[in-house]
Amino acid sequence: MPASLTLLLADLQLFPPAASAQAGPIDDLYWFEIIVSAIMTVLIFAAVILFAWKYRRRANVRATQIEGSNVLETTWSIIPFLIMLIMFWWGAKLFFAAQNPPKDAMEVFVTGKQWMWKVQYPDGSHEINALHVPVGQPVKLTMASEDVIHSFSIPAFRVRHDVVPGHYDSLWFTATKPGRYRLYCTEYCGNAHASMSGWVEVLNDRDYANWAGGGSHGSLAEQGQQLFEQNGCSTCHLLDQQGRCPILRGVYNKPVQLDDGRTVIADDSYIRESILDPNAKVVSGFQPNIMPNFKGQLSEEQVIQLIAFVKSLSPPTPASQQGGQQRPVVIAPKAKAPAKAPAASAPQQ
Amino acid sequence: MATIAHGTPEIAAEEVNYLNVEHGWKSWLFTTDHKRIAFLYLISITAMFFVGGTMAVLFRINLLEPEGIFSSETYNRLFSMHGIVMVFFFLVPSIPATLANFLIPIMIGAKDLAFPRINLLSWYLYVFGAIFTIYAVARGGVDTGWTFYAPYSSTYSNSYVLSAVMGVFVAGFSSILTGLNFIVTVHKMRAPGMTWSRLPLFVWSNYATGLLQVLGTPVLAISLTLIAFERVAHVGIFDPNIGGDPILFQHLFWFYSHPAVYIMILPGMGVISEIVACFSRKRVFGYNFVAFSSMAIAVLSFFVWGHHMFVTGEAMYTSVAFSFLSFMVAVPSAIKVFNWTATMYKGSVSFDTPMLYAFGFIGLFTIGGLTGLFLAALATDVATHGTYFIVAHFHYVMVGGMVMAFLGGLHYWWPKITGRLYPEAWAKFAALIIFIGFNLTFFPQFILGYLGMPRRIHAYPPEFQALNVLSTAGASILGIGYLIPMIYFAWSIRKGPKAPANPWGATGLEWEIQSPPTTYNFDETPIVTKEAYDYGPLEEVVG
Amino acid sequence: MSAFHVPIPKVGTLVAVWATLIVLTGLTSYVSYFELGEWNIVVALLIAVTKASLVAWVFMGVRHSTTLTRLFCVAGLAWLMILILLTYSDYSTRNWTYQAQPWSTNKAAGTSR
Amino acid sequence: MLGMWTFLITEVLFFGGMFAAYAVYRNMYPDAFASTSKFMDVVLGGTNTAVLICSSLTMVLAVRAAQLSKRAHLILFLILTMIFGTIFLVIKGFEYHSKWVEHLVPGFDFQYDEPRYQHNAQILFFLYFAMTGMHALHMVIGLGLLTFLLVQAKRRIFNENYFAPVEMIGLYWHFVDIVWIFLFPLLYLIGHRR
Repeated sequence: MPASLTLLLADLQLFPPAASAQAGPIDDLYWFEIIVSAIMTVLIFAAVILFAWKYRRRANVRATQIEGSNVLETTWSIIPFLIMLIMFWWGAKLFFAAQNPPKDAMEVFVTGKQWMWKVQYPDGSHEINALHVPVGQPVKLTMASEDVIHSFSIPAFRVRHDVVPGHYDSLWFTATKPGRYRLYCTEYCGNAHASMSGWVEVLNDRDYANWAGGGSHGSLAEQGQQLFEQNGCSTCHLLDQQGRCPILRGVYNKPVQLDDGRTVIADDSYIRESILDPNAKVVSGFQPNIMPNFKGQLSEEQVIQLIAFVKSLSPPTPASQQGGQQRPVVIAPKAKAPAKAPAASAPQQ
Repeated sequence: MATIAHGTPEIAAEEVNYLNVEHGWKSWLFTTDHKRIAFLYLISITAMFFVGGTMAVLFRINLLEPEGIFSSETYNRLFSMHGIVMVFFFLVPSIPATLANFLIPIMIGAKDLAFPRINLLSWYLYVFGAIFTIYAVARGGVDTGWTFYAPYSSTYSNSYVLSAVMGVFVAGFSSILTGLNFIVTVHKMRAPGMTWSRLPLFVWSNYATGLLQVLGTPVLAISLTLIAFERVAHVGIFDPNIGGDPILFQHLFWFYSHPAVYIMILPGMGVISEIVACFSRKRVFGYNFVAFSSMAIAVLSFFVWGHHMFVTGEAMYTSVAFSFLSFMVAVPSAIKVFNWTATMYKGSVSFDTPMLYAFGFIGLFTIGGLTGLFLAALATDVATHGTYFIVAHFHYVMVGGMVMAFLGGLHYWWPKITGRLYPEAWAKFAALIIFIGFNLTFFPQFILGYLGMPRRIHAYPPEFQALNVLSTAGASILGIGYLIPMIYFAWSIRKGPKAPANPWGATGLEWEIQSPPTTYNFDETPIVTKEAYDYGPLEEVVG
Repeated sequence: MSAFHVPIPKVGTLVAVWATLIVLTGLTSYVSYFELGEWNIVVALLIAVTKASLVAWVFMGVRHSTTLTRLFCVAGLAWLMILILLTYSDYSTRNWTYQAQPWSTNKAAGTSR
Repeated sequence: MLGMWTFLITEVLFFGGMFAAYAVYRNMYPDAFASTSKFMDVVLGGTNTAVLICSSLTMVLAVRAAQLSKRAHLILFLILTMIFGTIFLVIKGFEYHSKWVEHLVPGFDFQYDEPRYQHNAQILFFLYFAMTGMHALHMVIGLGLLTFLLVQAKRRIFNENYFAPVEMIGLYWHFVDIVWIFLFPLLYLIGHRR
């Protein structure tokens, strides 16, 4: 017994490692909350114990009837409220900062399915329940779910985001300490929910370069290109001349005019939707119901490969790197130049 | 105070009361007496509490070993049924359907609730709901968690979701009818002179609870109905494959289920107000503020549900608004804690069992409430969402708060309900055991949560074992702690010493009538001339 | 129970309200044949609210009811609005982005504990 | 009476959940929504609205008759209300039947003539059936309650001192009418010009 007890205690952890850029600031807030809570708890416990003992029932001492006090009530409403305002503001500020990844973030794709995490890298390598990232480099995870809601969580980085089927979710972090950290699914997703966990390996630059060495199947974009041809996409989406469907070169992250007059950005989510449910948002000037529905035909991983291929058709220029976050006014969409209905497209921007 | 019984002249043994006025099972199953219905509820929710509690002990045993001891299938069903049974069949009806059902009419000087037959109907609905749920358990259980998140519950789970959803749906209507009954009763049935500012705080808090039940529960009902449709006919309402949005289910679900947290805790707050006043021999400090804060909680609780969804991809600005509103709702809760503490100031405090539970409540609810702030703040919510931190937080509120208050209230009014006294020494011992067991069970879970241990997993990394073993050890102590009152209460119904009308020297109409009360509570409608906590003059008599 | 304080409505009033409701039904159907863009929804809902208020005010007797009953009516509507508007706020602002200053990698790397 | 009002608040929120879902999906899929409106029969819907308004009038007249102890009138108006209610349900039945024939019932071999809206239209049709179905269910319950009133009226239970049940069921009936007053424009009218 004592032996096993020591074993247990040897593993005992009380506070998680902080291994990302956001972990420090979030821990600061966490400690602030702990200190405030501790002070409040101690005060209340002390007051309860003090009053209970000092005014304990005695033979001929009577309670003094007190109505209450508006001054006191106001004080102990406003002071906690002000402290809570600090927490609110602080928490919101950190939350806002976690919303948008830096422009130079490395992109990694994560697909959750019952019951594993599949990770794909731009260079075409992939792994299950493991994620390798270089230290000091912002990493953006683009995440999709094949089935139910999962939640991707790396406690040491203090990051977590649900992965809801039907669209992409994302989170980002910058790992700051080389090492191995656990990753989990924290949204209950069925029978083997517990086994949907693994390791994040944060590597220093040299180790990362060694690890990233071999993608034998070609890059993600090349894998996407294969799919593009195998599935017959290339028969309509011609690469250099107008076919029955829009040219995809240069489309990525650019505004696209739709047939109902709206404009959307051709980002990951839009391209994903256009593959799985092509009729949902048809580009202006093209016929609906031409492209087959690939829902159920392609896995989320394959969709990610296709998106990488489409992305590779728009080589990053300084302008297009900015483009995703800006208003869609400036750039005239190339892709919408339609063969069939030229009149509809020109004047509206 | 149990020792009073020793010297009390024996109350005429044959005195007619609501318990002995009629005999036979028919007189119970067809009764419309709110006190008998409360008793029926008490038996049924106790049964459900032990069903849910057994499951908790079982899955805590599973967590002794990092790899788990049972299969993941068994574990998932255990925790899901634990949640469903405890939330919908114990916590939601616990105080309203038992203590409040028994006491509200008496406290306001009425003969019964406004709709006695609806009251009985609500008990039958509860029983039918429980039967559906038990049926689901018997067939093999449900593995969706009590939250029934789509699309897992609607499409993927192959367990008995429909039956459980039916059970919760039906029990929901039981809850609506109880709330409706309380609202109308408090508005229409108050005795002459029982103004709103003379209402006991227990009535205030249950009135606020009634509003929550009436306004929130129907939305739960409709969201569960939609889940059922989706499951049966694959209509696509929450199925992302045809454009449905699973997040919509969460909006609808939490629109009820966050206020439901206050359905569970508000009545407990009411009980604590009564107990603290009685055992300090003082009126509650800042009566108006405590009453008002009940209403403020009831209203504000409907504006905060989005804080369950900060990491789902909920719109950023919506999240910020929900975060702010979540902090707002903490203010009235804090006001209550401060006022209870201040009530003891210059009081005459005695340490009877109900007061021990009140101490436990104040302490544990403080911790539960403060850890809620971690979850209202956006950044720390992201870091703790879906982990054991959440589990610990809501158990501190629900078990540390509500169950403590329920037990405190049950001890406090037990002499009134049954006309018998319980063994005080055993009761104090049990209260202590429960307090220790509770903290040992749930405090380690805060640490586990920030370390990142996800909730609802049947196997976990070995470095978490020490804390999990502690937690399971605590759970077994807690389990024993709950068994002790069960045993002595059962004993005291038959063998306990007879209770006088007012064993605690408390104020309030319920203590002015005999224990147990007669069927119609009052021989003639009382006329109220003083406030609820008029301990000043009473002191001279009792003290 | 309310026999003594509920005035008995005049048949004329009731029929007039009924006629108004029928006219409004016709109006809302008629208007829906015109393309008004977003205003179609606004007009349709305005007319529906008017009709519902008429039914509540006259047919359901809110005009003679106690403050309490009116309070309950208002509460019901207010809660319906809470449900719909707060849920809707999520969906309608999903695309609003906010360009916050992300954590400066270097600085944070230096201070990480 | 307060109990009935409280119950109606519950009902408001019960339907409210579906209205919230409607608002969300309408906002999400405006085109699919517009395309479904060609299957909504404005004439039948409008007729049904009128029928329900008439039933509300007869209901309020029934309450008035009860208040005035005019038993014959009470019975007459109750029967009229029930007739209008039945007409409503019959028309609704025809609408449902035509949807059934056109394979527009989600979950039962749903086929939509515009493939691009196949999926999203299914959700919207489900909402249509859920909302109108729940409404129709309330109508059926209402008819049951009216039958109960009718029996009691025949037994001369009501007089100018006791007519609370008539009043309460009246409130319920008007509430069901109000729900339809919103369903009609939302399901039938908005978007049928897009």
